[in-house]
Amino acid sequence: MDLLSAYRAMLEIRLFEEGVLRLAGQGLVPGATHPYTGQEAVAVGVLAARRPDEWVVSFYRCHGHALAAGSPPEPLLREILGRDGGVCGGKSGSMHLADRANHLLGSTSIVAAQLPIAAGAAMSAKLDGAGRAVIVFCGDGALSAGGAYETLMIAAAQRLPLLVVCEDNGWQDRTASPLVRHLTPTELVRGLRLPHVEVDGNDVEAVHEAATGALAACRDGGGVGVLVAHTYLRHFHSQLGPRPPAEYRPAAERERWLARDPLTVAADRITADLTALRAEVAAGTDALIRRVVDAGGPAPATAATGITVTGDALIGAAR
Amino acid sequence: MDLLSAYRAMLEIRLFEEGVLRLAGQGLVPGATHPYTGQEAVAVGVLAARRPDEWVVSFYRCHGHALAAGSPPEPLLREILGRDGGVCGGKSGSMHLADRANHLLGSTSIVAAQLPIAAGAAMSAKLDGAGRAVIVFCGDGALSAGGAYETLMIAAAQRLPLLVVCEDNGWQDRTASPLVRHLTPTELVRGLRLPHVEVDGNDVEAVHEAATGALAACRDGGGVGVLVAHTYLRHFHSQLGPRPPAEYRPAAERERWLARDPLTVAADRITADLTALRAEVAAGTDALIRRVVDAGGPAPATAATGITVTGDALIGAAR
Amino acid sequence: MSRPHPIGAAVRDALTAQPTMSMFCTYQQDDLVARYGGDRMVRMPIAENAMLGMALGMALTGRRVLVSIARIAFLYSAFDQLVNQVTTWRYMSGGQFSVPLVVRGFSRGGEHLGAQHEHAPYGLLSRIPGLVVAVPGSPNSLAGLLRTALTHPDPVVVLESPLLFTPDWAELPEPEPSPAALPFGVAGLARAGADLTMVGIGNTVAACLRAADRLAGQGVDARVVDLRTAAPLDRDGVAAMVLPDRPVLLVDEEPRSGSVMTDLALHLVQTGAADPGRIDLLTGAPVPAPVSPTLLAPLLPDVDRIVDAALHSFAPDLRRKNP
Amino acid sequence: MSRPHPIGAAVRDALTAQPTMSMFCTYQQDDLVARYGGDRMVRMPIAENAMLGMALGMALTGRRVLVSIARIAFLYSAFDQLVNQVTTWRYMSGGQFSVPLVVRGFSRGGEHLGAQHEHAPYGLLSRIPGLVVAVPGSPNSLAGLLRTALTHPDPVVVLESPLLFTPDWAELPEPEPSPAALPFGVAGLARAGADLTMVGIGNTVAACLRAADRLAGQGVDARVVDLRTAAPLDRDGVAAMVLPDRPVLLVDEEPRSGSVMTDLALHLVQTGAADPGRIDLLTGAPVPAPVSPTLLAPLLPDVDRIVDAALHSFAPDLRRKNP
Ligand SMILES: Cc1ncc(C[n+]2csc(CCOP(=O)(O)OP(=O)(O)O)c2C)c(N)n1
Ligand SMILES: Cc1ncc(C[n+]2csc(CCOP(=O)(O)OP(=O)(O)O)c2C)c(N)n1
Ligand SMILES: [Mg+2]
Ligand SMILES: [Mg+2]
Repeated sequence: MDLLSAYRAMLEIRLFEEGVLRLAGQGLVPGATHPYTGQEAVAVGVLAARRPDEWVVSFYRCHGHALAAGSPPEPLLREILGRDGGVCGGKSGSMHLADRANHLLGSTSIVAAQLPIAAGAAMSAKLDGAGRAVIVFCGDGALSAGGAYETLMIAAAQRLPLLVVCEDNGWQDRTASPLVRHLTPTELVRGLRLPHVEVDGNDVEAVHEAATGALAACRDGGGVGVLVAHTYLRHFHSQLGPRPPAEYRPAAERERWLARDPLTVAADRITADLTALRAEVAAGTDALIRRVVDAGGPAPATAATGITVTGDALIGAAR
Repeated sequence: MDLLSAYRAMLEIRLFEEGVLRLAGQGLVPGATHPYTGQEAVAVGVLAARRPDEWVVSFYRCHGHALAAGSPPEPLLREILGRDGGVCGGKSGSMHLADRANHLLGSTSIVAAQLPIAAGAAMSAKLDGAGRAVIVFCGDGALSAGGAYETLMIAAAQRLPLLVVCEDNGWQDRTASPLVRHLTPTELVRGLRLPHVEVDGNDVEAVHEAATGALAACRDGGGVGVLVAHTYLRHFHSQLGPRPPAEYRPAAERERWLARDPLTVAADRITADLTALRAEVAAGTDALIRRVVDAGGPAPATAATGITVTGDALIGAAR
Repeated sequence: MSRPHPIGAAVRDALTAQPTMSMFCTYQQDDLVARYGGDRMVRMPIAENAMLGMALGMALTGRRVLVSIARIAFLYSAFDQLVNQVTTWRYMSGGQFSVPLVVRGFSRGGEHLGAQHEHAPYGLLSRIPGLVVAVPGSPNSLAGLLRTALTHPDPVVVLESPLLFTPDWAELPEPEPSPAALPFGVAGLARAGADLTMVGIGNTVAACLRAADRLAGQGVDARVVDLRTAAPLDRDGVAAMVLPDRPVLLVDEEPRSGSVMTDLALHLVQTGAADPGRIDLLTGAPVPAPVSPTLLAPLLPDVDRIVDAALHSFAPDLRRKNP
Repeated sequence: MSRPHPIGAAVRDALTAQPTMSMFCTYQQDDLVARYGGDRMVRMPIAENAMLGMALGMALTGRRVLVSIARIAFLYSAFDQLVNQVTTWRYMSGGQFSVPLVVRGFSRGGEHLGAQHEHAPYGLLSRIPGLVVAVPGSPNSLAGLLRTALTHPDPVVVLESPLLFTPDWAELPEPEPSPAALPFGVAGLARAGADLTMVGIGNTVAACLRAADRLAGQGVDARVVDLRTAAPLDRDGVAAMVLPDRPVLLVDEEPRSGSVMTDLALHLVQTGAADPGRIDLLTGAPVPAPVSPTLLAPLLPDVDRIVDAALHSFAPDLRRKNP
């Protein structure tokens, strides 16, 4: 992984997400948005280690994962704003992005539900026998869900080529994770005897190195692996409606983490001047936003289509 | 605990269960029966350490737990045979025994569902502040269920006075447990950093000692504890209909375990002559079975009552 | 000063009156913790299945639990406990135990969160024997039904539309005179009227009331009935409230197939309360909720469509009255 | 030699024809492992939620999965995956993915396992948009519907009555001439008849056919319709099959409230296919299943009750024909 491209990829996510938050403030984002700001190094570092034909599975905080998986920004933003030409036709919105062309299997807004789905994709990969792994992202709170445990245990018993990337930002919405679980993610997966690696999630190079090793093990038949990335949300859990939520985290904690922003960490290691790059990415993002904001909505006639392949007549009588 | 009474209690369970199996062979048991034979030392040893006002929660293999909890055998057998005067009015049958008078909260036939329910009872006990614990039984396979994990984790975070008794018989129905999980029950609860104790489940004295210690810790605010009892089913997982299932376990394994039958283990330590005791228990069980077999069914008019307290009119229109 | 939302007092009154009542939540409300203590306001991880099972265990041991599940969408993660444990324990035990347990959570309305969050499954839930399914259509109705739920000895699910909590909640049509307790299984007359009857549930109650205002401007005087609970379903009450020999329009955001409204319509027809030719249903499409508002709009009944259905489906009948 | 149960060939043919098809199970069948390998017959722990989620993940990546969940009762443990993931993924992704996934399991019938095991929730399941709910009423129908399910590109749940697997399964009334694939959403004419129409689903199909034999002995010639799938529900097909101007009896083991049968009855009435006064429903009681057979019997429709309902509810109509 080239650090400069990684920086660029992180910056693209950062500005995309800040743009989405601005748009949300203007009431232009239907539903909720869960900004990925602050965690960019995880998606970028991990997915730089992935082969393009390996499936990625995400959750509601999926914009960064989608971009890092190579999904083009415009259909993503159109989707997030509920406009015509969205990658999912306006049906997924912010929380359920899927892009088959770029091997993004999808994203779920039910905490932890993505984990068994990814394990199933990994079972396919195992049966395919082509040495492919599957990468799934989840939060630290998600590991409390029974479905997460079931998945980890089955993946271990079946030696599935699955890399679980746990983005440990210390919080689950407005609840500090230690208040509701006596084990950290690392303690948990160690306790379950799963191959795992812990990494500074704000250091894109460290993440990339760890992911490269973990993915190699998965592909080589080492079975499920867990990568625990310590990171932090720059903004907040989510925004529903035009106003951001009230701050809920201790100021000292925030300051400590924000001083270690993943973009700063990377930029500090880059000797080249980043001014032009920054201007270029900013201009690109601004232009993208303008284009999408001017677009109309998807055709209403598509609303009741695509529930089943076999024809929507089969779904039962409408009115 | 007095070993002689423990032996008697185990024998009562053994003969009760063998009686039920005979009745099942005659087509007299509606539904399935999951014999407790072979595991008697667990129920008897654990529940001898329980205070009578501590709730017990069980699962489908509940006859032995109910008897050891002090539930009188006749209403239990009436329930199991679907006769009049059953402890649950004929509605529970073999798998869902509950006896409020003897603090048996109930039993569930959905694997692991009893665990959160027991944790809730333990939350009540904690709020009551009277130093009572709650005892819940489960199988080894049950620990693979997401609900079991969720419960253990919450019970740990909340320091609930809950004793989980895992009856590790090595099998989950016809599947050998190691085939579907990479950790034994002990490895699992150790990994989750739960206070636990492992014990020979066929040695009623050892079980009792372990349970006494574990329960004392629960009552003293030590939080959830797990007692893993290694044991084995003398007969088989379950019988549905008049014919027992085909044997599914390796002969060598069976022989090894059957040689260590909990009744033999106890009897070998008792110097007194057991002949009279055995005859007495056998006669009592036979008489019980005759009485119950001669009984009629519950009144059909009670079938549609007792769904809600507020009156069954509320449950919606019948025909 | 604007009046406080009536839900607050409903919850606080119950917590005050019942010292053995607890609340389970993933989001702990500071004000309630301050008032009733963190012990009773139990903070839970993301583990809805265990959360509901634990609530059952507490209920069986003599305590009442209010499970604040955040969204009804998350109740599917606890469905075994709901269907197989919570609603069967009393019956299976032969009546030895009661289950005073209430689940409340957001249903759907105006949020555009998509297929996995937007659920108002009162039709599906009403198929579970022994479960009360409350579907309030206004802020007072919400408080009233929750008050009843919180003294009810059996399990209740309350589906709370987010529309009842928007900043403008006080502008919603309010058919209930007060936030006092409302009985289960008793539909309410939300608006008197003489020309046609509209029956709503949840979000469609406000929509029907607004449609009735519009219809009034066109000389049509619509009666509106609020079902209030999907289970028990007040079939006879509705049959007694519909205007005899006048059209009946049943309006539901849920899809039609096997809905409470098809059940009700059949009852009205079979009891002679409504004429088969003069009863119509306006329902949601059987489609997972899309996020884009442009796509969602055509899938749900709205005020325009209700007015339209009332005027067109029943044109001859209404003309009969307004020559 | 007695003929083998047609389900065996249905499963084997699919596994043979589709090398990328897998089966998930908690109980591994030795014969299938021997034939298709342990890799494709995946043995699972007791973790239905993950099991269904994994099946979805395999389906999304181009493989078909048959989830042998043992009992439909255990599907509640996987309900989030069913309602929020399996049946939404295609729609939410804007049609990028198909979900060729089949869940099969025992429903209920003759087993006396009680409230937590005895479920045939086709009414409830039919409220999930996008899900096919197959409810076979005979061995051939089971094989036929499963065959279709195993080539279907969308999720299907097959509710298999244990009555179709008893040692005497071959003695069951068999309305289907062969175990060949049967289409979804197409009700079948299970018995010709001229005096009244009985409509059944699942277990009530055999009960209706047996009742029809008894009625024949009394000079009443009953037509029997088998719904075959609860979703899609073949409203128009049934409307076309009911005898005009003759009584219609809808027979369902599920409780009446909001059932497929109330839906169907309304459709028959609104389309004029049946007269409101000559349509009747005979349904199960809304009660969790008790174990004691003495208690269960009064809660479900049976042959006696069907014959009785046919003769008494419609006495005037039948007399009209048999003077
Ligand atoms: C089953 C379920 N329960 C609750 C929620 C509500 N919820 C959404 S995000 C969230 C917190 C998740 O925290 P974590 O897994 O740490 O991920 P993060 O948001 O911090 O990235 C909660 C409780 C949900 N979406 N799904
Ligand atoms: C949720 C659920 N899935 C599957 C089953 C079917 N089942 C009944 S018992 C059993 C095995 C349980 O094994 P274990 O927990 O070890 O207890 P044991 O029967 O050995 O005492 C299974 C799979 C069930 N009852 N509930
Ligand atoms: Mg987090
Ligand atoms: Mg076991």
